[in-house]
Amino acid sequence: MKVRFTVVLAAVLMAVLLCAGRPAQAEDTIKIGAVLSVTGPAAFLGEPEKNTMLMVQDAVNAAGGVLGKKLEVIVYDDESDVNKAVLSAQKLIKKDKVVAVAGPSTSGNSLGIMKFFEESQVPLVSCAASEKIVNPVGKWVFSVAPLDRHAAGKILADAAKKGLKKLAILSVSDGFGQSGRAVLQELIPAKGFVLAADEVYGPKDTDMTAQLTKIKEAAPDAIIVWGTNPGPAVIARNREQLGITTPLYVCHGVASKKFIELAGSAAEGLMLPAGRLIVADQLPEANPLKKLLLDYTAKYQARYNAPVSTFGGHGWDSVSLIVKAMETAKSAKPEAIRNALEKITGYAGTAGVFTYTPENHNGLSEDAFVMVKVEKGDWRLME
Amino acid sequence: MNISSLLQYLISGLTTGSTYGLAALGFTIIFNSTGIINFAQGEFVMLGGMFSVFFMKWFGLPIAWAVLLAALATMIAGALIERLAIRPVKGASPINLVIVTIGVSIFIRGLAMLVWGKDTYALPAFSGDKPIAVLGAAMMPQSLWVLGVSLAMLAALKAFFSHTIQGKAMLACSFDRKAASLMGIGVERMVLLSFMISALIGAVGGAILAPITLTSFDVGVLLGLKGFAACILGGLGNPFGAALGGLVLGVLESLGAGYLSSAYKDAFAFILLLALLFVRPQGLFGRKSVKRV
Amino acid sequence: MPESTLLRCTGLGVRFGGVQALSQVDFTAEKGRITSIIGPNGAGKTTLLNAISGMGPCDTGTILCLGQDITSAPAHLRAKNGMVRTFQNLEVFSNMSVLENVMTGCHTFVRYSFLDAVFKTPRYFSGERRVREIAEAQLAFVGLSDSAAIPAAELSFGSQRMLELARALAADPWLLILDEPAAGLNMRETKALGDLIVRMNRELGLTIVLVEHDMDLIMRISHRISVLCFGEIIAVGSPGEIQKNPKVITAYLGEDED
Amino acid sequence: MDSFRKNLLGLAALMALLAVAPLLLGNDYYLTVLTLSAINAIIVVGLNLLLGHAGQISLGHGAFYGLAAYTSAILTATLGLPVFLGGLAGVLCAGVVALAIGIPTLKLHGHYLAMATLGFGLIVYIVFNEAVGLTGGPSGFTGIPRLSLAGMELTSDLGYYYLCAGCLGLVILVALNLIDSRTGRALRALHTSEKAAQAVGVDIARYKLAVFVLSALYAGLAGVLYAHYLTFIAPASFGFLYSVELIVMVVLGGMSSIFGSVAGAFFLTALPEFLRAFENIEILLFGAILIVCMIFLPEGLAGGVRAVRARLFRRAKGAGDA
Repeated sequence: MKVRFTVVLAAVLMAVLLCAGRPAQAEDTIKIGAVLSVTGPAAFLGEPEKNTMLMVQDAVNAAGGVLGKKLEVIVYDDESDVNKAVLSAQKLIKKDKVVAVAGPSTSGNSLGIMKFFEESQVPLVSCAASEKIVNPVGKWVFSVAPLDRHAAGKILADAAKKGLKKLAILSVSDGFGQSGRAVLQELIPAKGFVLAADEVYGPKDTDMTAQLTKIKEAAPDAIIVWGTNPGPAVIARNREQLGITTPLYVCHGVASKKFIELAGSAAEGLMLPAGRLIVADQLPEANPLKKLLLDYTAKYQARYNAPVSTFGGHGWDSVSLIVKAMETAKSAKPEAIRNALEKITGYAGTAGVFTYTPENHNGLSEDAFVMVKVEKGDWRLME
Repeated sequence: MNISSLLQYLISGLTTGSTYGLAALGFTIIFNSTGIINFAQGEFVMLGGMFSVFFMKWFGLPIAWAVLLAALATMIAGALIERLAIRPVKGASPINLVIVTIGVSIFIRGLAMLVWGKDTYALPAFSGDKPIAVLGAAMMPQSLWVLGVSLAMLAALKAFFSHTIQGKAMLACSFDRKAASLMGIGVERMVLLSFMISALIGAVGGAILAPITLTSFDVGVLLGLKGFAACILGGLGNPFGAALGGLVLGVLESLGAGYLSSAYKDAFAFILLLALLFVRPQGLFGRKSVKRV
Repeated sequence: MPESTLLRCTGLGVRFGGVQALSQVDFTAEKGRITSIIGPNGAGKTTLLNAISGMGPCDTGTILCLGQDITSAPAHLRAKNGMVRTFQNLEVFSNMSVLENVMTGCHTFVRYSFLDAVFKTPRYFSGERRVREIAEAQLAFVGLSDSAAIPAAELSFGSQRMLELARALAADPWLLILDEPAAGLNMRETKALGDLIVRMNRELGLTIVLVEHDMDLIMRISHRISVLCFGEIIAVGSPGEIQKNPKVITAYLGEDED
Repeated sequence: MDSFRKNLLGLAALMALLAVAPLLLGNDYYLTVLTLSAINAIIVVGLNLLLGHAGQISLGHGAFYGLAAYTSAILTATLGLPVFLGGLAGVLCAGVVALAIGIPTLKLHGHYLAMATLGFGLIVYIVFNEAVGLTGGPSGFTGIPRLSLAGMELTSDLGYYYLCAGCLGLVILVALNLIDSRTGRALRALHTSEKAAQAVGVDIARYKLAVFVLSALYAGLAGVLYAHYLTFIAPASFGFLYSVELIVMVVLGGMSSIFGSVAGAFFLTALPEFLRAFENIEILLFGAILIVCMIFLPEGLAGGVRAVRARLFRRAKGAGDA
């Protein structure tokens, strides 16, 4: 009886497989792909990125497309899961045969799929911030997000200016926090600070008073929190509850209005390094990015009725850079796009001014960040 | 050892622990009437918090009304789940029912994401944000609300089970479904009722927790997990065990974070839980099941 | 201990919480005999069987089987050494066919290794063939040959009782412990069961310990009877002696008409 | 011996199907789905023995999967051992840990057993995350070498797929042979009644432990295959949700049938690919499909197929009589 069952199973599987193979479409479009964490824990990155990419796609097509052809951005959701990211990357490369890929949103997923791009020789422009993505430099892999090292450096420079010596870190135990924690563990002693405490909290934890109490006992001059919403907001609230007055730095991972909304009054006075996007209106008129940033903000808010975040900006930068590379190369061949990407200099994106070289596939510097402070429920440029 | 730090760890542990305990209470009610672990229990907590936030936002209701309506809405959701997903599979093996509840929890989470988006939301604290100082440690007024409401709910459950006919009938179902149905107790109605009650408990929990823990469409996963652990720790089927199990788990985590390593605090709590199970396979307050042969 | 004593329990005591379920129970089963235990409901009969077979607690006392102390041996070892029991509430393996149920009975003495099974060695095939032969023979003995291939759960209640007997027989026991085998059977089935037990005793030479409520059955087939009341043995003797024993009559008065 | 032949025929049919499946595919991408499905199916076959046949639940098999993957990754990538040795060590590591954890854990029953295995899985998951020096922490472990056999590196995806399918076939054969033996009967016996199993001399503690270790070895094999296929692993792939997903595969496929569970693994691994088109409501549909399957197929896909076949058979017979 198992035989018959197997035959039926065979038939079902076969039917499923046959349904799966759909014909490819006509070739009057240029297809680029995107692997983004639109759902799952990293959705706060992936969703604005996806929205922005589709916005850029429409804008490019409205302006006549690329190289006379229509631009199509195929977005796959990896659900913040590395397995799904691998599947999505394979699908883009093998099934959709895209010429370049933007994303993934998270460092872990980027690291997980990078090698497929080296193998199949398709350029990948990651939206994630880990240094490991571009160091060592892979021939086909680029990134548009400012590095954790840049953010940490910016915080430490500010701490040095204020004469703070003993620093405590409190980081989230996921890929984002781990990456920041590693950089801080390296930079804090290297720049002459003392690491007073090094605590961790879980991505889903809802109370961090235990960690803060422990930090309080170590009596640091400042606390650096490395994580993404909602963790740092909870920490800000717990800090207020415990009456801790030690200055608190948070990282760029919370650079959206949502953080202030969640932390409420506890957010007042907190400092963080952030892309210029969230303080675009406070930039001096002379800043070359100001017009672009305000333009992006206005368009995004009009289309999606939601506040912008710097992460959405990575979506803007990655797709725009790929388009720019195709235009300068006058070709939509993967090889040509890669070579052109590597030659881009002084390109103004939302995260800063991009300059790529064969040795530097990140293209940004510490300058991509400005220090920002929360004042009266809004971001305020510090310098 | 610093006394005020220790006290702070305890307060922090009790606050977190009561969130686990509240989730665990709901597990217990459904376990008692059906013998299954309801993996969608965490979603009830989520629904309670999210409904409260949105009743406040949509209708501009005062917080008390929002919480009340949220509890009501979640109760209806609980009843719908029982009717649409649990009742059609009655008679199936427990593992099938558990898979159904997993399906339900995925479904509810998906629906919540679709309707409310992926953002995190905060609910204002019921009586202000001013911390209360206790011997050098600080406590939020909301923590008192959580502890108080948890105790009140426990007392209400106790009264329900020992003084009302419905409660006694439900208890009868938990001991022997067949006998209960022979005694004229509508077992199906009891199951429905148990889903509604545990949805209510979850929702109230979710609402009073939201000011402390914040809420989003996916908070249910972790609460479900920790609630289940609390249930087992206390001994399945015993509401007091469940509540206490939650508190113990919370305090263990907090002490682990404070005195050992914050990175391994959850591992620490679970290692102790396993060790306890190896010594006392029926949990802290569970009855040893004696099966006649 | 005389040669003829197969099982000897001395001073068995079991406590459940505050209840003394058994106290100072002495019980012996002679080789080749049918020894019955009777007593009112709640007297502790099943508790005694559980203690003997190692499936329930035994707080005090010793259990000797063929002169060996087995008081703390695990249940499966007692079974392996020839002490096999059936259950008051049916415990057939409902996820197997009737034949497979009985084949499981051969577990301890038809052996081949895990690797033999995985690689299907000749040892496996010869072992399986032997198991099947034994199982078929036992099914024939209890009269279930026709049902060999159907799922065990589909058998009638009475047939499931017989199946349990066949499974126990397949385990090649010396001592067969039967816990209320006639419970739930009608008169005709009970009669057939009695005949079967007698045949097992006579033809297969099995020593049998029987717990039963059906007094007609007990009186008809037992060689010796022990009477248990509130956890204590109040009388031991032949069926004739037990029927006349005033203590037993008092214990049963108003409780059990039989 | 009859059932043995049937099993072999069924297995041959399955293997033939797995062999031709890549040739029927529209493009290479689905090969990845097939490979991951086959890897999942290997664990699920082991879990089917554990849950479906011996009746013991484990919500911690993701941990064994991960332990083997990380052991092999660390030995090969960090210490430079040959992949073959690293893989072997990985599988053994899963088995040894299962042995150690199984002895106290398998004394527990039902939900307590579920909790204990779940707790074990969580602890291992936390260690994967926090032992950054060893595992690379949450952002993952990169640079794992591809599998090489006799000095030849297996670079083609098709070759790797056939390797996984071959392993799956082997694992199924072992499972089927095991079920159809005294060991299998002992496992099924202790599933329905531990007392009755003991009464016929089954050492239930030993058999539970044996099947637990065997299923962990299966998970270990899958973990090694997975690590050297993706050449990148991260803790997120080995968490609680993955363990639950495995259980769902077993139940959805059909607890009493090995082939059913394999079908469950392929179905559930491939399902999200077909739901992709629905984007945001994908997860909603996934949940709904689970519920509907359990309502209409209480005995899983295998049970469903059985029921349909029985009905057809009866109808054919009815027509014959008339």
